[in-house]
Amino acid sequence: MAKYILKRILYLFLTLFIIATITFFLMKMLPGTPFSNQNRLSPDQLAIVKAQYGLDQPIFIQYIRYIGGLFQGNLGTSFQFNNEPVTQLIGQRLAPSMQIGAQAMILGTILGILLGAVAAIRKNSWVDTLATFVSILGISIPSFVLAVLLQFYLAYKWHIYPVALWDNFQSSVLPTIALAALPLGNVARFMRTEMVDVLSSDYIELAKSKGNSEWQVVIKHALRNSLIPIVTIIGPMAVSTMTGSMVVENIFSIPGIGEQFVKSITTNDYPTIMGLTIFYSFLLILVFLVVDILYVLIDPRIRLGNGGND
Amino acid sequence: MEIPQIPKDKFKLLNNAGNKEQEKIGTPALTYMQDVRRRLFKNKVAVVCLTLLTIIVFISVFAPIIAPYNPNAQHATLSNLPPKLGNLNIPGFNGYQNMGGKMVDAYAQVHAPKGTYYLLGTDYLGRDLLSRIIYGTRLSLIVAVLATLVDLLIGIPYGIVSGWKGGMTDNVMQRIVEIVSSVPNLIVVILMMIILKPGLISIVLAIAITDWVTMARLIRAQTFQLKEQEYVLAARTLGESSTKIATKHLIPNLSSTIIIQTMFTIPNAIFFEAFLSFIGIGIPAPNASLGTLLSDGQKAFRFLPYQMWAPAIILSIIMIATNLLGDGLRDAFDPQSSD
Amino acid sequence: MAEDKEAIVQVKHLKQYFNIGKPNEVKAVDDVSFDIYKGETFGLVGESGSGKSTTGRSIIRLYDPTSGQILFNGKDISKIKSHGPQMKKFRREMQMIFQDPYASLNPRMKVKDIIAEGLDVHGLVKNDDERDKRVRELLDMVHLNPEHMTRYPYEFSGGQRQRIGIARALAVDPQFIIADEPISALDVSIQAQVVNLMQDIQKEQGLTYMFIAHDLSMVKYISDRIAVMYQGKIVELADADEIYSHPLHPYTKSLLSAIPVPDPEIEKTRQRIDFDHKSSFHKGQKLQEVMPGHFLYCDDTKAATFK
Amino acid sequence: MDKILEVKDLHVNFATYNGTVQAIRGVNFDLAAGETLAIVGESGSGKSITVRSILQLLAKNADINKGTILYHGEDLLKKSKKEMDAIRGNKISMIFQDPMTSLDPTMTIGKQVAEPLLIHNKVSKKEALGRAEEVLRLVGIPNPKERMNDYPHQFSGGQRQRIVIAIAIVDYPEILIADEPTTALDVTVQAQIIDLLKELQQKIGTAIIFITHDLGVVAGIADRVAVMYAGKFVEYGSVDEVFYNPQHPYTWGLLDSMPTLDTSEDDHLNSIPGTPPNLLNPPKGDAFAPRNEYAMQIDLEKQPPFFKVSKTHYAATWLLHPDAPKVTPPKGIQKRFEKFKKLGDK
Repeated sequence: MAKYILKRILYLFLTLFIIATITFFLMKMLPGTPFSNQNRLSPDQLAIVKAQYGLDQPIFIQYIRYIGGLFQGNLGTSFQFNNEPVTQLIGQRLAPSMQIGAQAMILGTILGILLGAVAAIRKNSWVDTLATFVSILGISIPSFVLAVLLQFYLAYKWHIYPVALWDNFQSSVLPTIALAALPLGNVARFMRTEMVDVLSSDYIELAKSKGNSEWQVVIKHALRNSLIPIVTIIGPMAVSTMTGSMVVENIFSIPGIGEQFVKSITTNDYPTIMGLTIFYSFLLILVFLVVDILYVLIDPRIRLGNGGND
Repeated sequence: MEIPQIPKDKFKLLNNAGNKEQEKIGTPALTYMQDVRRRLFKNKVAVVCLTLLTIIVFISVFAPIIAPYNPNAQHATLSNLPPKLGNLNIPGFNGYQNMGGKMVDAYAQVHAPKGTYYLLGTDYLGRDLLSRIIYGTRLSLIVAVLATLVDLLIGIPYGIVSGWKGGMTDNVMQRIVEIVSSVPNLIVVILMMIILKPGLISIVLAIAITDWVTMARLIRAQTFQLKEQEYVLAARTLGESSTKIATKHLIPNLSSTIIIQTMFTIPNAIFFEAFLSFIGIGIPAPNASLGTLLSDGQKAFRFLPYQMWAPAIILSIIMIATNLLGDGLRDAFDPQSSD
Repeated sequence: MAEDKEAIVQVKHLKQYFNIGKPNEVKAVDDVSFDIYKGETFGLVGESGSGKSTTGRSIIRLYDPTSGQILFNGKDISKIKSHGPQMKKFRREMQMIFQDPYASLNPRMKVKDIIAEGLDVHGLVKNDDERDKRVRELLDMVHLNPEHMTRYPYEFSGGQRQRIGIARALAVDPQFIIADEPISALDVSIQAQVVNLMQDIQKEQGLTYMFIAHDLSMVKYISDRIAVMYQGKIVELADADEIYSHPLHPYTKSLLSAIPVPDPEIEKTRQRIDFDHKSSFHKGQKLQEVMPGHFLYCDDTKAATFK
Repeated sequence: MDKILEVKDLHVNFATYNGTVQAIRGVNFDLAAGETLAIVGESGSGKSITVRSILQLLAKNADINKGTILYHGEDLLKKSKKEMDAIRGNKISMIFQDPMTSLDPTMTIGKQVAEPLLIHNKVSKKEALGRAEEVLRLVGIPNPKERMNDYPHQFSGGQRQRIVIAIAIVDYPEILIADEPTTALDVTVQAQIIDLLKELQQKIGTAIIFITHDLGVVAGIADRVAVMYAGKFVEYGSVDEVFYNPQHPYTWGLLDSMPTLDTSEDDHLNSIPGTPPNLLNPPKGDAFAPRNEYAMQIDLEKQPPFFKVSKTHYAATWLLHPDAPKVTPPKGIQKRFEKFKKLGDK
C-alpha cells in the first residue's frame, strides 16, 4: 500500500513536470510580448522591463529558472497585479474558491445520492421520472446560465440573497447552488445506474431470501455497494466544479482564483495563467490521487488483495 | 382419475422422426439495427428529443433562408427593442417595455417604421435577435459536430490500437492518456485558445484535443473485452488479418458505444463553446454563437431579460435533448439496462 | 501401440506462462508433452483452471508459447510468424470449435458471412454464387436449413449456433479440429445432437479431433484416448477404457469417483475418493509410460512398481 | 406422510417486450417433511421460476396469475409482504446457483451468516455471531473463528457455496430450496457439496427442493423426482420409478441422451431433435409433440392429463391412454425397465 502511494506521488510530480514544461513552451510560442496591451513603452523601457522579468535571457535559461522556481514553490510573478508573486495571489484568493467549491460538491453529492437511490428503488415510477428530469436539468443547464438566473430572481428581484457580495455565508448560497447543479445531476445519474445494477444482483436476491424487508435490503446491502463506485466520480466532479467556478465567481464577483484566472486571460497575464494552470493541475491530480487511495481503503475487494485460498 | 374419451383414430403415430420442421425458425427476420430502431421509437421521450433536434438542425442548415434579417446588420436607432409578434397583443411579445414603472410601446418611441417586427427583439446594436440566434445555433452546432468528428477520428483508432495490441504498446499509450487527462480539460482549451487565433478552427481543435481521451478510454476497454470474445478468436484461427478483424468484428460491435458516447460528446462541445464565448475568448465578433449571445444577454439581463432568455432556452433545449436522446439510445442498444 | 500410428500433432515440453516475472505470474501450461494420432479423438479433461483450454489455444497459436515445440504434420509451428504464408497455410489445416454458442458468433454478421469468413480469407471461392453454394453445402452438412443463411445468429438456439460454429470451422477443409468444451454450455438433450454430428462428420471426412471438456462421461464416450490435466500438467494419459477401468493417478481416481451417473443404484453406493490438493506434486516426477500406452505423472520409484 | 407444502395449479406469466411469456402453465406438487424432491428440466423449462414463486422472489415483470401455494395449509400467495419476510430465511430458505455472485462483496461472511438470526430472532449480535461460527464449522469452513471477518472474495468457489449454505441453514429452516447449487462448480467440488447437503439434511431434518438439469446429481440426492418441460411437469414419481420405469418420451430422451460409462462409441447417442417451444405462444397440444418421435395426432390437439402409473408415479403422455398403440422405447430405456423388474422382485 505504502509502495503504491509512493509510486503514485512520484507519478504526480512527473505529470506536473510535463505539464509545466508544455505550458512554459506554449506560452513562449505566443506572438508578440506580454506587454503589448500595456501603455506603449519605448524600446529602452521595454528592455528594462524585460530584463526585470528575465525575459532577455535565452529561452532555455528562462525554462531552467522557471522549473527551478517551481521546486521552491515559486510560480513566477504576475505582470499585471502589482508584480505580486503568483503564489501570493493564489494564497489570497484560495479560501473563497475552496469554500464554494467544497460546499457545492458536498451539497451536490448528498442530494445526488439521495435522488439517484430513490430513483433506482422506485424504478419506472413517477419518482424515477422526476429524479431523471431533475438530474438531466442539472447536467444540461450550464452553470453560468443558472447563476445569472439565480442572481436575477433570488437576489435582484426578490432580495432573498445578496446580489454580488463576499462577506458571510449568506453570500455563498447562490454560487453554491449554481455550482452544485452539475455534480448533483451527475451523481444522481451515476448512483441510479449503480444502484439498479446492484439491486438486480444475486446477493441482493440472497439478502431478500434471508427475510430482509425491502428497506433493510437497501440499507444493509444495496447502499454500501452502490456508494463505493461513487468515489470514482469525485475526480471528474472536481474538474467540472472548477470549470464552473470560473464563471460563477465572475458573475457573483467573488474574489476567488477562478475569477482571477479569467481576469488574467483577458489581460494576457501569462505568468499568472501559467502559475494557475500548474496550480489547478496539481490540485486535480491530488484529488485523483486521494480518490484512488480512498477507493482502495473502502473497497474490501481491493484492500485485501489476493487472500483467497482453498 | 377418469380416462378421457378420445376417438381412436387420434392415436395414430405420426412418425415424427427426421422431421425437418424442428429446425424451422418461426420469428420474422429482424436485424439488430431494426430491433434497436424499434425500441428507440417506442421510447416517447427519445422520439420527442429526436424531433426537436431534427427541427433545430433543419433550421440551422437552412439559416440563410429561414432567418428574417441579416444577423450582423446594425440599426443604431432600433437598438434594444423588445419582442413583437406582428400586431398580436400578447404580453411580452407586443413591443411594450417597462420604463420607469410604465409600460411603453418601445417601437413607437424609436419611431420604427410601420410593419417593423422583431420576433425576439433586437440587441444593443439594433440587430435582430432571432436571426442572430438562428445563426448562433448554427455556429454552435458546427463547432459541436466538427469537434465530435475530430474526437472520433482520434479516439476510435487510438482506443482500438491500444486495446488490441495490449502489453507494452498499451502501457505507453495509456500513460499518454493519463497525462492528457490529468490536465484539466478547460485549461487545455483555454491555453489553446490563447495560443491559436480565436475562431472556429481553434475552438474545434481545443475541444477535440481534450475530449478524445474519454472516447479512447471507452473504446479501449471495450476492445479489451471484444478481443477475448470467441468470435474474434475464431476469426484469428481462420487467419483473418488484424485490420479486417477491426473493420469486420470490432467496429460493428463498438458502434453502439460510439453512437452513445457521441451523443454525450456533442452537448459537452456545445457547452465548451458557450463557456469560452461567455468568458470572452470564443467566437470573435461580429459572428454570433449561443455563447456570445448569452454573454451579451447577461450584461443587459437586469433590464432586458429577453436578450438572455431566448439563447439560454435554446441552449438548454439542445443540451437536454441530446442528453436524453443519448439515454434513449443506450436503452435501445442495450435492452437489459432499461428493464 | 504408439509406433504403428502416425502422429498429426506432437506437443513437446509445451509451456505457456502469463504475466511472466510479475507477482501474478501464472503457469497455465507447465511442461506438457503428448501426441495426437491421425483420425483419433483425443480427449483432454480437467477442472476449471487446469490449463486444458490454454493448451488448446497454444496449439492453434492463439497464444505464442513460452517454450516448447508443437509439431503439426512433422513441422514445428510453435514459432512461425503470426502473419505470413506459413501461418496462413496452417490456419487452413487446423480449426477450432468454441465453447460459448452465444459469444462465438459475431452478432452483427449474417450466418452466411460467418460461415464464409474462412472462404473469403483464403480465397476458396471465386464469386458470390460459388460462395452461396458452398455455404448451403456446409449448412446442410450440419443439418441446418440453408434457407436460414441470411438470418442473424440471435435467431438460432444454442444447439443451432454451435452447429453454425462447426460449419464455419469445416469451411476451410481442416485436417484437425480442436473442440474447446463444445457442449458444456448446452442443454443435455442438445448435447447429444452436437456430439453425434461431430462423430458423423469425423467419419465422413477422416478428421482428427482434440476434445476438451470437463464432463468426463461425454469425453469417455467420444474419445479414443484421454489425457487428464491438473494444475497445468498432464497427470495421466491412456486409452479411454483403460483410464476408466484402471485409473492410476489419485487425481484421476478422485475425478472419476465424483462423476454423477443417472442411476440411483450406483449413486447410492458410490464412495467418493478425496484428493489431497496440497501434496500433489513432488520433485523428480514426470509423465512416463508405466504400462504400454498408459502414461502416469510420477517419480521413477513409483514407475518401477508397474514393471 | 405429512405434507408441509402443496403447490396447486400454479401459473406464472412474464410481461416482456415481445408479449406475455407463459413461463409456468399449471404446476402441481407437494412436499413432505424431511424429504428431497428434485425438479429436473432444461434451461427455460421453468423449474427455477416454480421454486422462486414459493418465496415470491420473482422479477418485477412476473405475475403469478393463478394457483395456490399452501404452506402448512396457509396460502403463501395471500400473505402480506411482512408475513412473507418472516417466512423467508427462517421457515423456508434458499441456495442460489452462482456462489461467486451471491454473497455481498462488502460484508464480512460472519455478518452475512448471522444476518438471518438477527432478522428473525431476538438474539444479541454476539450470540448470532457465535451461532454463525458454529454453522460455518458445520458446513466445513476451516478455522471459522478467524475467517468470520474475511470477505467473500477471499474464499474459493466451493467454499463460498458452503457459506451460502450456512446462511440458508443457520435458522434451521423447514424447507431448503436449492436452485442449481452445483452447476457452477467443478465435478469434485460438486460431489463435496452434495455430500454436505445430504449430511446436513440428516442432522437438521430439513426438506429439500433441489433444482437441477443434471440427472446424475438427481439420482444421488432425490427421494422423489419431477421432470419439467415447457412450463409443466411431464412426469413425477419416486427416484426409482422415474429412473427405472420412465413413461414420458421426454424423460426417455433425457435419460438416453447421456452416455453412461458403459455406452460404447458404436451405439449412437439418442438425441432429442429440435429445440423447446417458445412460451410466448405455447402450442395447443403437448408442448413436446414436435420433438417427440412417438407423437400421435392427439398430441397436436390436446394436452395430455396425468395418467397414473402407480400410487406415487404419474406421467402426462397420451401413450398411457388405453387406446394408444404400444411403442418400443429406446434400447437404453428397455435396459432400465429390466432393472426396475429386478428391483420389484427383490
